[in-house]
Amino acid sequence: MVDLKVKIGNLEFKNPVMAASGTCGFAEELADFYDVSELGAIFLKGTTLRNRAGNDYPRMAETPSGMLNAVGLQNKGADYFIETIYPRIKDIDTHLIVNVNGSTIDEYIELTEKINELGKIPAIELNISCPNVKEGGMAFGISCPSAEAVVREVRKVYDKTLIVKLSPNVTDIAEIARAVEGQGADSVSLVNTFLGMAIDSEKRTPLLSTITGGLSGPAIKPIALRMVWQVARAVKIPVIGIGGIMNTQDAIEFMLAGATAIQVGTAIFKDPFTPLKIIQGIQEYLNRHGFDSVSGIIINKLQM
Amino acid sequence: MVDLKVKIGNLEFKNPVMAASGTCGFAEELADFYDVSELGAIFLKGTTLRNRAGNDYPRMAETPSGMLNAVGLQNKGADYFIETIYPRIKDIDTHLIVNVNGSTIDEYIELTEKINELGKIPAIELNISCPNVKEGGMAFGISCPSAEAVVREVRKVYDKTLIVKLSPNVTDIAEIARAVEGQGADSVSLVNTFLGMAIDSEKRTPLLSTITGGLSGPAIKPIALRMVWQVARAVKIPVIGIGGIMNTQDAIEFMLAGATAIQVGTAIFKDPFTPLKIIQGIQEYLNRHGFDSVSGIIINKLQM
Amino acid sequence: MKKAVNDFLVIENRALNATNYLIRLLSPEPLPAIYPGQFVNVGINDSSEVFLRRPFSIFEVDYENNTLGLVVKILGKGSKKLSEAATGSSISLIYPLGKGFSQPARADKILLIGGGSGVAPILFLAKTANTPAENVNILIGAKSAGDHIGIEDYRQYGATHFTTEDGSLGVKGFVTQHPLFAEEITGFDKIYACGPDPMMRAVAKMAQEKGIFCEVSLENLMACGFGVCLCCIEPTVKGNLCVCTDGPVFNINSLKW
Amino acid sequence: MKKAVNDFLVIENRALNATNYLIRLLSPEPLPAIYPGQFVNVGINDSSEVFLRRPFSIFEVDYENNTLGLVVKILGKGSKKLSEAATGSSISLIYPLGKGFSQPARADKILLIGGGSGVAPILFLAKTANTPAENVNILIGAKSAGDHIGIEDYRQYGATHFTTEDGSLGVKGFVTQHPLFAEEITGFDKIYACGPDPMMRAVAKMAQEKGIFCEVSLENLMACGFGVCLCCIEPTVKGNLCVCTDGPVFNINSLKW
Ligand SMILES: Cc1cc2nc3c(=O)[nH]c(=O)nc-3n(C[C@H](O)[C@H](O)[C@H](O)COP(=O)(O)OP(=O)(O)OC[C@H]3O[C@@H](n4cnc5c(N)ncnc54)[C@H](O)[C@@H]3O)c2cc1C
Ligand SMILES: Cc1cc2nc3c(=O)[nH]c(=O)nc-3n(C[C@H](O)[C@H](O)[C@H](O)COP(=O)(O)OP(=O)(O)OC[C@H]3O[C@@H](n4cnc5c(N)ncnc54)[C@H](O)[C@@H]3O)c2cc1C
Ligand SMILES: Cc1cc2nc3c(=O)[nH]c(=O)nc-3n(C[C@H](O)[C@H](O)[C@H](O)COP(=O)(O)O)c2cc1C
Ligand SMILES: Cc1cc2nc3c(=O)[nH]c(=O)nc-3n(C[C@H](O)[C@H](O)[C@H](O)COP(=O)(O)O)c2cc1C
Ligand code: FES
Ligand code: FES
Repeated sequence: MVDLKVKIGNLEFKNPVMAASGTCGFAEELADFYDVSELGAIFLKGTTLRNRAGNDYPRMAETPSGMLNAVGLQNKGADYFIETIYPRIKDIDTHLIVNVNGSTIDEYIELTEKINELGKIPAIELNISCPNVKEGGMAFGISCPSAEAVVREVRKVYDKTLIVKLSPNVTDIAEIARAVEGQGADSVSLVNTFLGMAIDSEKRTPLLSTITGGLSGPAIKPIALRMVWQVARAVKIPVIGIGGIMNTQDAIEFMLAGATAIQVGTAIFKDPFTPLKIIQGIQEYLNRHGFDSVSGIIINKLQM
Repeated sequence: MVDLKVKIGNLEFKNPVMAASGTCGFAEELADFYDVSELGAIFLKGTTLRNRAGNDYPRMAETPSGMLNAVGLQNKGADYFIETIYPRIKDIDTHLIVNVNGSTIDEYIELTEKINELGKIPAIELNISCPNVKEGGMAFGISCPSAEAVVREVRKVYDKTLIVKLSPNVTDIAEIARAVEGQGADSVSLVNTFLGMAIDSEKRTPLLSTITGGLSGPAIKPIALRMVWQVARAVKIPVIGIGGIMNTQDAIEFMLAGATAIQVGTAIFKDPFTPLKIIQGIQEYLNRHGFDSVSGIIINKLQM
Repeated sequence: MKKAVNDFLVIENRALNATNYLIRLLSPEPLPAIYPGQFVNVGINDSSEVFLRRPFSIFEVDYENNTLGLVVKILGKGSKKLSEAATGSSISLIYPLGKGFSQPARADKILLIGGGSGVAPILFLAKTANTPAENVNILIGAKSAGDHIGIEDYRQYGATHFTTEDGSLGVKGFVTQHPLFAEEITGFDKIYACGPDPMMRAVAKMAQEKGIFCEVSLENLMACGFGVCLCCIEPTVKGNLCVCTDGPVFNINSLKW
Repeated sequence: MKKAVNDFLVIENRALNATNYLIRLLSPEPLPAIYPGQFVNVGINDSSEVFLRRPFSIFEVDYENNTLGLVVKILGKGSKKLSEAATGSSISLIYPLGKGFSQPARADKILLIGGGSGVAPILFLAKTANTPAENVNILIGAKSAGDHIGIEDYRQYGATHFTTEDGSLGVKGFVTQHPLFAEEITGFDKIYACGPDPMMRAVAKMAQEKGIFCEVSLENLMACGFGVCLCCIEPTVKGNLCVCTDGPVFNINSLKW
């Protein structure tokens, strides 16, 4: 049996295949299909300090090999999560990671402090890249000073594993990655969605209530892969690759580009079993190519 | 018969459907299929001052709903164009526009001056967004000061219609558009390709000789559309929309987002007749929706 | 609730009229209990244009033969592709999804209203309701006689009535203009409706005015169908709820219509 | 040269062996003159995975019946899809593309070498060359007898020889190990080859050493096929040339091999 374990910060993961935030709910919905403890980690739906209704319907539009979403971080807020959801899911035997969102640095800090209290949440993913909220969100992730500021402040109150999720809507993502590494991030995950738009040419109206939304799916894979490659060369901390991963081949590509682990997002909508199939597929790949462990692929990553 | 004419700078175009640079050669290749004078304009293959061999093979990789290219501005240089190609194509009865490239501002200027001498080239498209060359190219297009500098200097030596082609690989494309408008550009065309990457997971090598390349095709359409919409709201000069336009519906979407005209790129590879089909389709659309002229759609663009 | 993803075999694909198809699918595993109003999310094979799955209501379940039936109306690219599915080909389903209609009591006088492909869950409910046929009225609306989805004879499950916009079958007009609805509505204990949005809103409005229990089945756009994407939301008195997990069937009193 | 894009009708699609198919296509218009070595760029219908067209050499032309033949080897997603094209379905072609082989003179002693699906243009050349059969030798290489593409009997066009890597048909080894090539090569005036890259390079090397005229047909990756994208380039003594317009057939002296 090949060894699929990977390490991010001080945290060991049973395998490098994780479910992306906003595409696997709060783990329970996936648990209707299979034993979710088989996943490397589960990045829970984006959470904010207080209840958010999210954006108006319609929130979704299909695009060539992808989709736009404008969910806008609908969630019932930190207290509901802590009191109602957390007790139900905390015993799932894999790492549950909270995706932390805020409109101000203070909100990020306050939410992080609350999550810090939860014994079974070993890491947070600081989302500074949500394109679907009016305040905060992506604004923090598209300039170095603001990205640095939020990571610096959150790092002060959080000693567990801190993963920072980066926005692809920037000129130089490697620069942002270096900036957050400099403030003590344990890892960066990328990419979040690309800001996009869809229009109904016959009705002559936008297809999303918010006009613009976040593009995900295979369409973005080539750009996400390039960004992961650039970031992996720019920082020393582990990189989690995200963006249009639909199958084992895609996952391996991200690892060859330098990702220590990967997250499966939109693919879950098409087939909730995708992450399990990829775990299996990586095992087969390692066997076929004669690696003992998944870290083998990563260490032998493309010499480019 | 509806009126398809549009105006960019002082130049009138018979219709708003144009062939994008690098996807229609020097017009002659398309002329093997049909009378290219039916097109709104033809943006000729990217030209540099001197002969360029371009990048090594392989230069192309297919991606989900798109492709990466790494051609790297292969062309025989300005003198060859002027002496050998121009005389053959100059009498084509539509606007031929030269796509002007340089590694330094001086090269842009010198090339522009040479093209300025050609009586039958009424406009240039200043390409400050080619992602496939080591020097110059996209570097000029991803920061305001450098974009301003090249446009300012070129404007000084060029009185005909000056279109500036923008790169989508930036945090804020509207800002760049405003910057080049400020330096006297008559129009902006967007987008050029997105920097992307593809890897062969079995062979464990990049698929392009240059590792990264430019992503085009339907995959990028939602992002390109958003950028056109943002830019059209930010500037007063006409915007030419480009990115994944495959059919009439796509073209209309870009016009509703604020584009005065559109360029068809990668779609030509799948079907060289695409631009003609779109001209026909726009006519039908205008009739169906009761517009007398194509400027009707543009003026009535999405009130968003 | 346990859910599955499986490849089903197309055992029948039959045009019901110009735009509607009845597709019967064989499950590779014993089917779980499935209730009227529940749906499946269907993978569209090999389409360069369709990326996501497409939701379709379950029209019938045959536990003995392990088959499901869907009624597919051609609306766009995905439904077109599905309507062309060859017998013997396989189609991936995520199932069973959503919460179905509440079961009417035996004594309830019920009115079932279906419009367009919305007849699928409505007829499934007619078939499976405990309510005896004499307490059931089925009202089906279509554009014209040719658009009517005549799958089998439903009169054994209840009195069946039609409206068509052009008057070519039954009463001319919309379902809400049928005397059963316009005049005799207060005679019903419960109304169940599925169809185009304007139809359901008109039904809901009247039911609300008269204070009659009414459930509608919504067809909001979906990305996942099983509650993880939060794209299919409907504003309700309890906030934004997911049509795919909290619905697709809602009591009109909980909707903000 | 005038080129066209048209939907052709699949009139025959026949497996030649486990991985190769012969597809005959009916043109909606009278076919232009087409020469061996020229190719078509084929649209792959309705595939979620294939975006661009795929180039295939023309294997035969029947001007009387207005049909083209292609030999398609399953390599990946596009060729797989194409191999499944149903008779009666239609397929879009851009044609005719590229420059073909130079015509050998009547008196030339010629050796035609084909490997894998590379036999398609080679056999087309055998059929159409002015050179009488006694001056023509056809050498076909394959992995094993089962991989050999037996379409029709080519012996009427020239002496036909085989090599297989496992020795199951003809001489064991690669085409370059066949006595005709290894020993009698200097007896030929002209060599024409199409097949896998390593095969063509080995052929070219020997021809160059012996100073024999040799043309090869390349299969570089293509996006457009008609000279506008500059993706298919091959470095030559005249700089980077497009395989789709300057080729696919090149004299080996112009290549930088
Ligand atoms: C719970 C549920 C149950 C359903 N049951 C059935 C059923 O039993 N039979 C049936 O025929 N259909 C049913 N539908 C609707 C069906 O899902 C859509 O018709 C189908 O997804 C359209 O896909 P398409 O690719 O053909 O259309 P597309 O090409 O995606 O779209 C064509 C046009 O229709 C619009 N459109 C697409 N889907 C919807 C929608 N759900 N609501 C409003 N507009 C839409 C698009 O915006 C577009 O303008 C159901 C939908 C839901 C959510
Ligand atoms: C001028 C020309 C003539 C051709 N004639 C024929 C013919 O008569 N019969 C025939 O069967 N094939 C022919 N080919 C090759 C054919 O085009 C490819 O096999 C086909 O495009 C593969 O597409 P696919 O979608 O099946 O493979 P993909 O799924 O795209 O690729 C599968 C694998 O094969 C590799 N690959 C794909 N195309 C090529 C290529 N052209 N060269 C090297 N590696 C490649 C890919 O990189 C990938 O690793 C010709 C090619 C050219 C350029
Ligand atoms: C419907 C939807 C909701 C999402 N919600 C969140 C979220 O709450 N927090 C977050 O960090 N990312 C969110 N994302 C982004 C994904 O986690 C992921 O970064 C992105 O979709 C790219 O990966 P993919 O192409 O595999 O989907 C969401 C994506 C989708 C499609
Ligand atoms: C093969 C190829 C070559 C290109 N060469 C050029 C070029 O020389 N100059 C330029 O400005 N843009 C060039 N482009 C970019 C296109 O003009 C266009 O901006 C881009 O492809 C996006 O449009 P599309 O999605 O319709 O192709 C090239 C694109 C492709 C695919
Ligand atoms: S469709 Fe995804 S939550 Fe309902
Ligand atoms: S394939 Fe486009 S130039 Fe040859």
